[in-house]
Amino acid sequence: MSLLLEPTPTMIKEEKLYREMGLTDEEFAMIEKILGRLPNYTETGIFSVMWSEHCSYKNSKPVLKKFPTEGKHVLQGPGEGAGIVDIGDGLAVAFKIESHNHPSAIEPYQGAATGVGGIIRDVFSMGARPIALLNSLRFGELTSPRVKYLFEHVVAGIAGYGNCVGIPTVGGEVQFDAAYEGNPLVNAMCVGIIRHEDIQRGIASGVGNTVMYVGAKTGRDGIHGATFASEELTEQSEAKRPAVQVGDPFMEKLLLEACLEVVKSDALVGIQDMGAAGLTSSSAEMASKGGFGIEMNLDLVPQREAGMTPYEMMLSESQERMLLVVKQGREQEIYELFAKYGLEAKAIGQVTDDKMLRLYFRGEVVAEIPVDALAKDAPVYHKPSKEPAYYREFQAMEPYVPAVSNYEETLLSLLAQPTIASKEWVYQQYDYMVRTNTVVAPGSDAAVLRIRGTNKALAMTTDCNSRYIYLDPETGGKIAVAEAARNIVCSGAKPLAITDCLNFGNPEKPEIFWQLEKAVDGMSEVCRVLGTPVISGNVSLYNETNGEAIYPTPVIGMVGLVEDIRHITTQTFQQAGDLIYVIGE
Amino acid sequence: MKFAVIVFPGSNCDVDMYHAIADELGEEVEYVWHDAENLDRFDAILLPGGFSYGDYLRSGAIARFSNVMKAVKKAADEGKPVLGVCNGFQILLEAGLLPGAMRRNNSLKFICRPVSLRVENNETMFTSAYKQGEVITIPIAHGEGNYYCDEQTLKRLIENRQIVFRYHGENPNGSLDDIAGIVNEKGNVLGMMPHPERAVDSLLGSADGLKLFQSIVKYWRETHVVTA
Amino acid sequence: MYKVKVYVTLRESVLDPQGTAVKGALHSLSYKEVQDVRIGKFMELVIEKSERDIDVLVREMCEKLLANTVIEDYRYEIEEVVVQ
Amino acid sequence: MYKVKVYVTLRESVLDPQGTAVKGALHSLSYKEVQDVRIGKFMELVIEKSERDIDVLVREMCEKLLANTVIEDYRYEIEEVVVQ
Ligand SMILES: Nc1ncnc2c1ncn2[C@@H]1O[C@H](COP(=O)(O)OP(=O)(O)O)[C@@H](O)[C@H]1O
Repeated sequence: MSLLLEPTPTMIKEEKLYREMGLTDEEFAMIEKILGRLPNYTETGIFSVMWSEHCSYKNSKPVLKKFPTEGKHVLQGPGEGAGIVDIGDGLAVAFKIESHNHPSAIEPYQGAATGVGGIIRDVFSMGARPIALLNSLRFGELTSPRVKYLFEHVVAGIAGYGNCVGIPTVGGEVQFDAAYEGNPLVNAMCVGIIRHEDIQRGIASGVGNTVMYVGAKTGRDGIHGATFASEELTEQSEAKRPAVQVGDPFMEKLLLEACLEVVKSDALVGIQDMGAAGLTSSSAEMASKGGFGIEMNLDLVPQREAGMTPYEMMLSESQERMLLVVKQGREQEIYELFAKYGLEAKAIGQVTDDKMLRLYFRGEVVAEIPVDALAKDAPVYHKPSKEPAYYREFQAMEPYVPAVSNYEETLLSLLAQPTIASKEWVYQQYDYMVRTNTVVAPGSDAAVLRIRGTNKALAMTTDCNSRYIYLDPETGGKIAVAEAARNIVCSGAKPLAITDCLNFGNPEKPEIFWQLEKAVDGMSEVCRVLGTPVISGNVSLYNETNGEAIYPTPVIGMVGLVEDIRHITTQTFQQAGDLIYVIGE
Repeated sequence: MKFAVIVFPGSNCDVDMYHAIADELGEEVEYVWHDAENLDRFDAILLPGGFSYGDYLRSGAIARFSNVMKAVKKAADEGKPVLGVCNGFQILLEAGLLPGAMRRNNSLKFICRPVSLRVENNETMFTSAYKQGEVITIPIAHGEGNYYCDEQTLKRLIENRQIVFRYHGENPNGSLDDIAGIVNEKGNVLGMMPHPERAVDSLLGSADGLKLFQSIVKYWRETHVVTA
Repeated sequence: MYKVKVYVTLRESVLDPQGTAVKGALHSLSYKEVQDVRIGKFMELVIEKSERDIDVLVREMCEKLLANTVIEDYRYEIEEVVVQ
Repeated sequence: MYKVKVYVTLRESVLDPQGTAVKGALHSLSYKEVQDVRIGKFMELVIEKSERDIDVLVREMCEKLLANTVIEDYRYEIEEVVVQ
């Protein structure tokens, strides 16, 4: 029905409707060239989400290339659901951090909850069992009712989701600063453990193999979430509210257990989470990575609402859904496996050899696009970069030494700052103990979890002092990685690798792009020196409200290995009479 | 002695319970899926924490209809030890194996932290290894642990010494009469909000929960005289 | 086909932490006129016609699952609708 | 004095995991007739008379606190009661 109301290809071009979806005139011309014809509404939507910053990294790719990503122990670098590093004994650790800033600004509970859900799926889609969650949060000053509301509900959302799925939330950080007043940051990190032989990749291959859909039904939620995450927040963002999705952690728990069982089966060829741009990105990316094509019949997609159009199905960001490629003829085993968990796997398409994404709906082809144009070969931009005036000003300033008259008073007022004060109010809402591996709980430098069946443990932390980065992005970037490493080392662990979430303003502004470049330079240098490559990460740009950018906030998530649990150390003084040393400068 | 750990869709402390028994207590233990119909081969039944069926509607409300709950009831009728922790306690309440109901915590927030408990009755099969009045440290992790029952029920619970654990010091959730754990009249079904299975190894902060499991084993040994 | 509305409320004798919190929040938003708040559940069910008596059916569902009669009361409204 | 009833429901296109779970449970209890379940909130407020218009007051409270209008709709009924 609503299909009839969709604009025609000519209308899309003449009335420049693609602009509303976030495509530029040049990009639309490229699409026309790639297809050799005008795209229809569904195709335009598919291009717009796949070419959004969120999915394509079109503005940040050149910068991300600077990161060191290799190392002897790296089993999987950036590009998959999560990065993976070897920790010996045939085991490896998988981890990644991701942002859910804009959804959380609109609906803090669900925005934060679905952020946690997404990062968990990224980890278990690699075949790893999630063992811990961390987060990194930024809000405005805790004085306004709106900020209090956001803070309270973001924390509740993280707790509500993680607790229900049964993965302990063991660490994080919270900073309050006016720079985040209109644009809070909600970054979630997940750490998992995997045996080397179980590592999965999001790949579609083998002509005739079956494409399967499993998990929650597709609804109209989150349509255009990916483009939404790549735009500045404005007053009109409120009008885009239907883009908010609701999470179902119970469904996630079932999916998690079922998927961890399915990865043991040799019937599975590839598996990927339907994250941003759901069905579109998972199918196009899996096909492009595998060098194949995918055909899907949208009538077979499980739907929650009646009368959904191809456009809506392809762009829906309903949560808790996975796409699987399964060997032809082995479908029955997969149905039965999921049925055991009360889930229905559904065959919706197959792998082809023509490198096209082809969609059928009511017997007709409704989209036909080369998969590489959507994934590998999406446009990349080299944005101009310019040193901001404020930077030179700050560099020219004399170092400032605060005059303290009353040390006790100053100390107490510092400790009363929400950013510095104890975060017990936060982490007490997280089940940080479930699965009984948490040896060092929140409240110390890094959280430490033992690895059952070994003498080893993993230390993990998230860190970023965005004020430093604002003042001097390169030095600040170094400090962020170094701080994370210190937290890991202080816990008795050797830093292994990092994941990062680059939260910045609008990269089309040369000053913002400069911040991004410089911060990445600084981070990269310290990563090289410490031998901690970047194995995964996420980029969140356009963090601005009404033209004001947040502080540049490249959050570092670091994981380290404790070779022997007896090496674990904590922050607290242990007994009277012990000597106190200060080391370093 | 053989323990069963019941796994409902959404259970997530099943692993903790399993390891507490297998690794720390050193007894036999097996996971049992929620659709099982027979528990006869087990000597004690453990209902773990978590969010069965997402705890949607009310915690424990949907799980209570699982097939396995008929078998749990049978085990309880036979006098076998049945322990429900956290969500397990909530399921026992919903199933009517224990009296009362749960409300949301007074703070309306999920709370995860170690708390102090007082052993109010050490003459049960779950607590004989503790001293009467002993104060122990065991973690809680719940959003709905605010126990409620009507006055008459409370009176009976007190008279029959069915209140086994009370919060010592601050009551974290607002439960009636500081109740943290209760047994049924017969004394073989215990429900408690704190997690003894998370307190079985000092590496993780406390081992005070281990005695609860040891009490169960002791009771079982005493009532099942082994003829070598 | 029936549209059924079920209202589940905490019994009067049971303290309602959520209601108390909402009342507090309303007061701090300066709605001092609010004297009492009780929070319950509102469920909307669509039920197909069958041989079973709809009233008996709904009552059963309430007793068994939708309400916990230890602390909750329930009431319901049944409306028959004609399917086009 | 007023007795106010507020009904808060999830917007139509918003996923209702609770409703889905309850529907599943009712089916497995063999109430196969149940086609759909949506779960919302039901609030009962007692509000004192003041100079403020009761209708405006209740609408404000709903918008600000009682409903999360991003994902929920609300509706209310106001009944004036005479205090003995
Ligand atoms: N959002 C959060 N989630 C979980 N734990 C947190 C969060 N924020 C802070 N914490 C925990 O509180 C402790 C103190 O945090 P923080 O004040 O940032 O200290 P530090 O500067 O030493 O990192 C750390 O153990 C940290 O993991």
